[in-house]
Amino acid sequence: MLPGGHLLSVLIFFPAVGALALLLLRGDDHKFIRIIALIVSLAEFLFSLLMIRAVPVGATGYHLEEYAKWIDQPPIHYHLGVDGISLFLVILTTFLTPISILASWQSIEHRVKEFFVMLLMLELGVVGVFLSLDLFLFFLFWEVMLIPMAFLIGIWGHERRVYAAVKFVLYTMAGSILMLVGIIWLYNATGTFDLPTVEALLHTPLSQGGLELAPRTEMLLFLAFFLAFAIKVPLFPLHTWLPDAHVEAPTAGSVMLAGVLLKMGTYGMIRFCLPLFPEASRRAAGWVAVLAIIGIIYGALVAMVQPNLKKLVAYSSVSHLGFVVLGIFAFHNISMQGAVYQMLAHGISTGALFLLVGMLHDRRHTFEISEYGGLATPMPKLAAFFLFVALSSLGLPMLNGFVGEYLVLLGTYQRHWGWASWAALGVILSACYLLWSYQRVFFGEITREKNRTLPDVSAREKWILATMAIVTLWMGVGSTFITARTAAAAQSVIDEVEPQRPYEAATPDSATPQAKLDSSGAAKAISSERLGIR
Amino acid sequence: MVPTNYYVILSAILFGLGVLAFIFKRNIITIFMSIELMLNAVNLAFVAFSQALGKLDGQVFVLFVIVVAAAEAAVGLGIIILIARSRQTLNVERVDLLKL
Amino acid sequence: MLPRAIDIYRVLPELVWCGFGVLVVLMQPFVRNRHFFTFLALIGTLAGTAASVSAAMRAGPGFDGLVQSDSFSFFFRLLVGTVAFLVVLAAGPYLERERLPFAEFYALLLFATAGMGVLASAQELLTAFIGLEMSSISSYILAGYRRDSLKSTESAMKYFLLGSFATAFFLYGIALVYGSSGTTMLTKMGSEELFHSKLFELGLALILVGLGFKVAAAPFQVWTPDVYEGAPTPVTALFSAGPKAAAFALLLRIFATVPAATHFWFWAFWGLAALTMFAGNLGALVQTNVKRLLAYSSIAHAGYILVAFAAVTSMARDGSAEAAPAYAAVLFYLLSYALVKLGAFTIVSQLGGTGEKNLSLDDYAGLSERQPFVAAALSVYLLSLLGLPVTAGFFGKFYIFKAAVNSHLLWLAVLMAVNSVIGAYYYLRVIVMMYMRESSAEAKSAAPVGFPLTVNFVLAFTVVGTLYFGLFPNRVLNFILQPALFGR
Amino acid sequence: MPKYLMLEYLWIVPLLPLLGSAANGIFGAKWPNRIVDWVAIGSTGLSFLAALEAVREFFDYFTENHHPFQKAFFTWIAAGNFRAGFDLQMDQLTVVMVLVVTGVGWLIHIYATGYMAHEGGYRRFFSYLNLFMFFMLILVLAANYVLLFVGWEGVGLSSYLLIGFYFLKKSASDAGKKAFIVNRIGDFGFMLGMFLLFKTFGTLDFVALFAKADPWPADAMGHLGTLTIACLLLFTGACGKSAQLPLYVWLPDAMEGPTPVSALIHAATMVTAGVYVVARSHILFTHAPTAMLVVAIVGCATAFFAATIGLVQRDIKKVLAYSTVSQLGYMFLACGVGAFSAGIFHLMTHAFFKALLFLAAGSVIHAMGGEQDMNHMGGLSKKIRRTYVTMLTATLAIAGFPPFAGFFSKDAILLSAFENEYGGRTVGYALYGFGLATALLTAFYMFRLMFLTFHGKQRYDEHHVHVHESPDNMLAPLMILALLSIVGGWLAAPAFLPGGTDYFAKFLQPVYGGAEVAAAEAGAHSLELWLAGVAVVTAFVGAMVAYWLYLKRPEKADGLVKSLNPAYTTLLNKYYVDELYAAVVVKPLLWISTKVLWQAADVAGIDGTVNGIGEGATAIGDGVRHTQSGNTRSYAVWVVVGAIAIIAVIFFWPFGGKTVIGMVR
Amino acid sequence: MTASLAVFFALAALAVIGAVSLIVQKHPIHSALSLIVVMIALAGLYLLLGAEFVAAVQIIVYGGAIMVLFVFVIMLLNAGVEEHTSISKMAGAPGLLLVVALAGFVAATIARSTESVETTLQTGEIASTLGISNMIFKDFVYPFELTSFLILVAVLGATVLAQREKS
Repeated sequence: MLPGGHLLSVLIFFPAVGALALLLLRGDDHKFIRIIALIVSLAEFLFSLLMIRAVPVGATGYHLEEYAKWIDQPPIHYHLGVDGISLFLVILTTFLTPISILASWQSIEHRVKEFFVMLLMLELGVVGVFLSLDLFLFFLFWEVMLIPMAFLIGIWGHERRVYAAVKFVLYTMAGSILMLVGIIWLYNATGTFDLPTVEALLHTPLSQGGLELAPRTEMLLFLAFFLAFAIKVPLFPLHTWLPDAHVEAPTAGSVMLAGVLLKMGTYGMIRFCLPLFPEASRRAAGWVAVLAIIGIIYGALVAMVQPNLKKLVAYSSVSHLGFVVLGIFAFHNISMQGAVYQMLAHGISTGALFLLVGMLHDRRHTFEISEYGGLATPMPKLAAFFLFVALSSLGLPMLNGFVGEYLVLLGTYQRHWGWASWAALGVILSACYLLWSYQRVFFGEITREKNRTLPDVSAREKWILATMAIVTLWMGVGSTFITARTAAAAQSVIDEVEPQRPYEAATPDSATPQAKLDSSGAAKAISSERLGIR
Repeated sequence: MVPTNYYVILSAILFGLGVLAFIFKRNIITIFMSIELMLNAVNLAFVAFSQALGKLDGQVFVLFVIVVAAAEAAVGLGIIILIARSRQTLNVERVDLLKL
Repeated sequence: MLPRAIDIYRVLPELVWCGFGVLVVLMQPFVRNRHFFTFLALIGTLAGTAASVSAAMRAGPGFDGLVQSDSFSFFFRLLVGTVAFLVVLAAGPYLERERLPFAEFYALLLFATAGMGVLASAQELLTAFIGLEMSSISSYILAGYRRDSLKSTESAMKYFLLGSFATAFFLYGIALVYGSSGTTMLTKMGSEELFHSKLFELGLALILVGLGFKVAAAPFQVWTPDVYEGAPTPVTALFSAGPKAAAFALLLRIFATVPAATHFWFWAFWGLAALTMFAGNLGALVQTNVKRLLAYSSIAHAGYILVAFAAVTSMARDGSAEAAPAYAAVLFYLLSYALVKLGAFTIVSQLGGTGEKNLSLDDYAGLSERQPFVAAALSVYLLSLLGLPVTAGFFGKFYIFKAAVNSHLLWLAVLMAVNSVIGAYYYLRVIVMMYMRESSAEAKSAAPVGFPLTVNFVLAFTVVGTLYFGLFPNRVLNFILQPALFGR
Repeated sequence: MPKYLMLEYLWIVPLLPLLGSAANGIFGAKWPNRIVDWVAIGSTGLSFLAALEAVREFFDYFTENHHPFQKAFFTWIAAGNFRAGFDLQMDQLTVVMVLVVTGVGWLIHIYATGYMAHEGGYRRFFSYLNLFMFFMLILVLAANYVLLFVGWEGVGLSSYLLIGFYFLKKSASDAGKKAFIVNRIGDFGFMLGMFLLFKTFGTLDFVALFAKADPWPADAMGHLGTLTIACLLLFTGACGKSAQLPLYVWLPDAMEGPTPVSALIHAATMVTAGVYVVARSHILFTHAPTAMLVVAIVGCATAFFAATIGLVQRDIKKVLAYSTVSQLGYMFLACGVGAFSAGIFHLMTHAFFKALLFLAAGSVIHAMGGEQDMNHMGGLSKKIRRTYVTMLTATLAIAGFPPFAGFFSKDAILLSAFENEYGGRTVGYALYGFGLATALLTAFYMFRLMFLTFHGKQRYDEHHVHVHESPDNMLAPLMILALLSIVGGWLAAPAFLPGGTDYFAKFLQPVYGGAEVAAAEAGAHSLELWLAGVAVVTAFVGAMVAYWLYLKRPEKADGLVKSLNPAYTTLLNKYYVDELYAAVVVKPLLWISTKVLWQAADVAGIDGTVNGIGEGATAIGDGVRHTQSGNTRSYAVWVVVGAIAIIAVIFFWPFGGKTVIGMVR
Repeated sequence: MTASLAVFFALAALAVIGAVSLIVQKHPIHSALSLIVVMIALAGLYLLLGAEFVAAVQIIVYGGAIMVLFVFVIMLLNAGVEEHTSISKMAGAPGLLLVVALAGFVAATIARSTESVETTLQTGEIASTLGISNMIFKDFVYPFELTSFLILVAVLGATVLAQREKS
């Protein structure tokens, strides 16, 4: 047992204990159940905050590690650990869970007990995914998380919930089963499921007892992992499960889905694809980036024309996550940091968007934008919150969305200016779809009589939204609190995939020969090189 | 002397005819008979091999096969009677309630 | 040479099962109390299972090598014994409900179990054949046990005709093997010249046909859905768990023991596995009858197990050490699968109601509201079949994947992955029905189906087992991974 | 106690409006208007005072240290070697901007308390307005591009909010949205520009970046070097924010907002941010002559183009809007020909007189009870005398009559254009020519506005419109601005005047270096005098034509409209640019998004494929189940088939059934 | 051609004719009789092969018991001429083809492979009933005992399946 106590185990299994407690309770006292669930999730949140202390700023590697034998043959270990990247993803999860519980306070009326049990089980799975350092364990949690989510969609969702739930499971399974094959293959090559060991082996030269995968093998392995993650992200063109899942899921489900579950995909890319298969990652980077960019633009354009508000937000996730993937596969430390930040920011802002959409749905039981219009009049506060969140989502500086997006684009630009330029179009388009939909929902005269008397936010909703807004603002202004802690981990990932050349600012000396040249073809070539055409 | 080949080939032919009978007969009893034919073909092979190898166990196997065939016959005919009673037909193609 | 005591010990489980079978038959005219037979059968199955421990403690070849008492047969005896025990428990209420005679059922069950035990321990083809026939003939009768049901009798007829047909192939295969090798002892088929004997190959091929039929490998799977659907549900549970496992045991022993068999068979198993997986999963996609759906699913799972066989046969010539994980995969999978299928069919049997009327998927709509615990248990089984973690099915699948990847069977692994996804769809359909659909009005108004104590015990046992092996597979794995699995 | 107290706490300057905004926004709902007033005006006023104090301290600081004041407050974003701090900076350029923003902003706040007194959403309005002040101050005080971008986007947001203030009106919310999106298009370029600069120089702090850029050799003319591209990208951003061709379309629509907003944001401050950025980045631009030329041409073209549209507009605010676009073009023209100080000077004077024009127009509208169409006005000069006088002052200023402010600034610009060195003499003459033509048009349309509004026949129904002079809190700012519109120009008295010295250029010298001032002074006095004369004559001609057409012979104007109908219609419809954008960009994009991307690609294509695979599987499954015919004979055949298959595989398989270890299967 | 060969061919022909007749006959009772012909022919062949005991058992058990059972059941069920239906699509020409292919292949393989064991016939001494009984009761005593249970199963099965409803 490594030092560090059992905080991580507690984090993983505390929700399970809570769920068990709920199961044993009688199912008819809804209020009591809700309160218990809330307390459990809040306690879990506080536990997760304890981790921050344990992850020193600037330290690479894993902290609070736990290590225990589990299965002998093949050697599978219960190995947990946390680093800068997973730290905040876990906190994001534990933060969004109580929010989701609060958001479901009144909208979930039947099978209340099961609902909260499922929510807590989902939390267990997701936290487990982020904390596992054993490939097998990781896969286990990855799959475990599927079922509660499918139930959340399938039981408490809207009209086409069953279709969406099944689609969600099938899509995810299609990818994850191949990942399982990949994991096993990797085990065959390395003889261990332990992530740090595998990493170390793959990074040690053959001559020193390490392991070098044949390029083709590495690429296949990379693809096996990548496909699973890409589906989860979801990367274009594997995204079509997402709109359905979101639209049909209950608010809490959407919040968790958009807030955390999608991050599992990008987290997987950072944690597995890049460090384990650097060569393949480098070779695939161009293709991945193209897909990510298509996703950014395509997601935004499709979001723009959605008549369904929730679908719009769902497609916007496709667009936003495209930034994350792009940032990861640009292999630049700035963009990587940006990607990590964007994951967190997207969790908050899109989570909040779904909360708001859910609140609208609670009032009017529809997601059709055409059913709304002029809502700013009866519910100014909700309108204000919505605008605030929409702005953070479209990347307004000083709100959380900007930091990640900016860093991603900035970092990407340093390596591939073309990619960044295309991706930056997303910045324009996000304004288009968010503001247009906002206008259609909140501005103008009231067109439906029903909307005239809708109540503004209740106290509970106000507290939820205010919390989200404060976090949004804090993340937009005080980003260094987070980036300082993710920096080392992100840097080490980059180092593993592609050691960065030390930064060299261009100097006039280097530019002098170019200045001497006339505006001939040669000069053009040099200038384009300086621009970063590689 | 007759080469063992001949016996075994004969057994193969009989086995094939048995299969053919199984496929082409409609009457359940006849189909069952074709199974008996196949078992007989097997027996012939056993005896021929036994003889060729100079070992007796092949003949012992034949005895076992005959016993098994007898047991099967008892059960099989029981089932056939059951079918005939409940369905008033012995045509195997009419017994297709379970399908797809 | 007359049998020695040690020989008797080594086949004790089978003898005990047979003995109790005979006992039941003999008592039948004299005892009216049905529960007495249940009790007797329970004792019998347990005693036989216990006897397998004693057999395992005296490991070694019995009857001059006709049978082998080793870890492998121990595993399967335990498995089929437990299956039989659970089937007895689950069948009681069913027989009661359907007003079927008890004693004969249990006697046949015991004989069938004995046959499976023989099959699992046989080291000689003819003995295996007798074992196979014991279990088969009992199965034929059990399939037609509901004599007043058209479906049941049809099931019996089809099973009987086709089973005998396949047995003939199997037997012809034995004949050819005997003719080419001069022996029917698996351990004596090691000679080098058999590697080049076409006749031997042909014999093995026909044996594979016969056993392929028993394990429901495509294209020999055609009988499975019909027979499973028609047979009384507890019998179906037995079919899917017991004889199949035993047939796999024999298949494994043949292809693990006979070097010439191991060597050439890779592509055949590859093809069988691929075909079987697809046949099962695709067929199940469109089923609306739960029993039939589970039947197709068991075809699919046979396909998965055959993947492990492909892995076994692709291993080096006599590499039992290397192939150990692949064997283990088969064994573990059979274990997890038996537990799950037993549980699932037990639930189906219980929910079916008198005359097995409620077998349609629609009858399961809203089950989670009406009978939450049953729905939860069935979900656990389905998730295990689906191969989701913390269930035994997950580890089973994991090991098969591992075996496949070990043997570089990447494409097969990918095909299996594809099939897992297809499978997920129809398993989810059942879960969706139970959890996400409303009950029909009449189902709502009807009182919940009672689950007697014995059935609940079966469910609890299988659920706990499924979860236990899903979380802590260590013990069983270490057991089945031992290099000297096949006592030699 | 630090020596430069206010500079040490420079963040107070932007923070005050933010606090005001937050206070009004969060708690204002329960407050009466008076408290809202106090919070709003108080916070901006204090901010103005703080800015004044900071400026005073800065002068001391500068005489002591001879370099801009800079202070890092906290690190906002950091990643790798990138750092964006919340760093504020003050130099002479900032001083001008800060004073204009806080000063004019404060006046307009005061004005707005009167103008908005009877509107709903009072505290919302002031909350937004204060928020705007916050962002604008961030923009001008920022010490690096990233923080500048914060202000840049922030003012865009405030502009969006304020344009869409009357959110019940679709046209208003449309306009707000349009403003934000068009600005974003510019921001796209701005961001890329920043990225390129960071890639090249490794920093985005002004001081460090410019220090690194300064020794760079200038790109050759016509050569797209790094700096040229960076400058062009930054200029794209400026085009969006400052409403230059082709991104000017949002500004006229922005007049949907309340008039104080138009005055403050869409005339005086925010729209000049682009000019400010170009001026701020002058070191980069002077290294990129191509970019300079582009700036000049775009500015000049915009100036002329917008002025032509302004000729025929009927809506009083629309005229002013196009005028603003046109004047902004002037400023860019100045920057493009290297006369940054002239550009900034025009920025300042324009802030005075254009704010005044808008406020006065607001006063008119206020007086007319919301009427904005000049065809329904006329003869108002008697009824709202003070408004009339102040507006006339502003008109004279913008038309360029001496000694009003516009004369000096415009004169400096035209002179610089005439002497332009980027792209040769001919270009310079062309720029000058169009600049002069624009001046003519400016004078014409401004006097047309005056005549249509204040003179001639009364064209409104007196029974419905009760014309009244505005309250004092509206008039007072008008007067102050009128004063500034007169005296503001004297700071840069041209050299041909006796004792005329361009104090303004001198003041900015530390920013722009000695070269520029020297160049400006080296110009022959006679030439400058000549050009000034020509400009004044041009303005006079423009005014006279307007007089003739709209007062003397109004029927001629109608005749002209008839005879030049195609041209007139084109101008009236603003060259159909909006329609063009709608037809070429918006509609196709929406159509492609809906039909192609969403319905064809997403739903039918990708999802269809996925579902198709599912359906295919089901279909195959159905096929598979049909092998299950229920017929025992068939089943037997399947067994035979299987047997043959197995035998075939074992005996005839090309791989011989033998296994090759290591092969992937 | 030796005498034994001639006898072989005669019996083989008889067996094949019987088997074909089994297929061709429409009435089950005729088929049953054809099968008996096959069995008798086989018994003859066993004799030719020197397996007298097997031949005897063949006649007694197969011909005498099993086939009688068949005939009895045919009579019992009053089975008439076979109804000619062709519902199965598989079991027509394709089935015929497949079976011919299968049997042909098996026969061909056997023809090629068993040459090595050809005529290593050792007659007489080992083919004794004594030897067989020794094997059954010593070497194969375990399966032999199992067959007893098997027969018990069969008996049990027959009673379970065929008994009249108690009602």
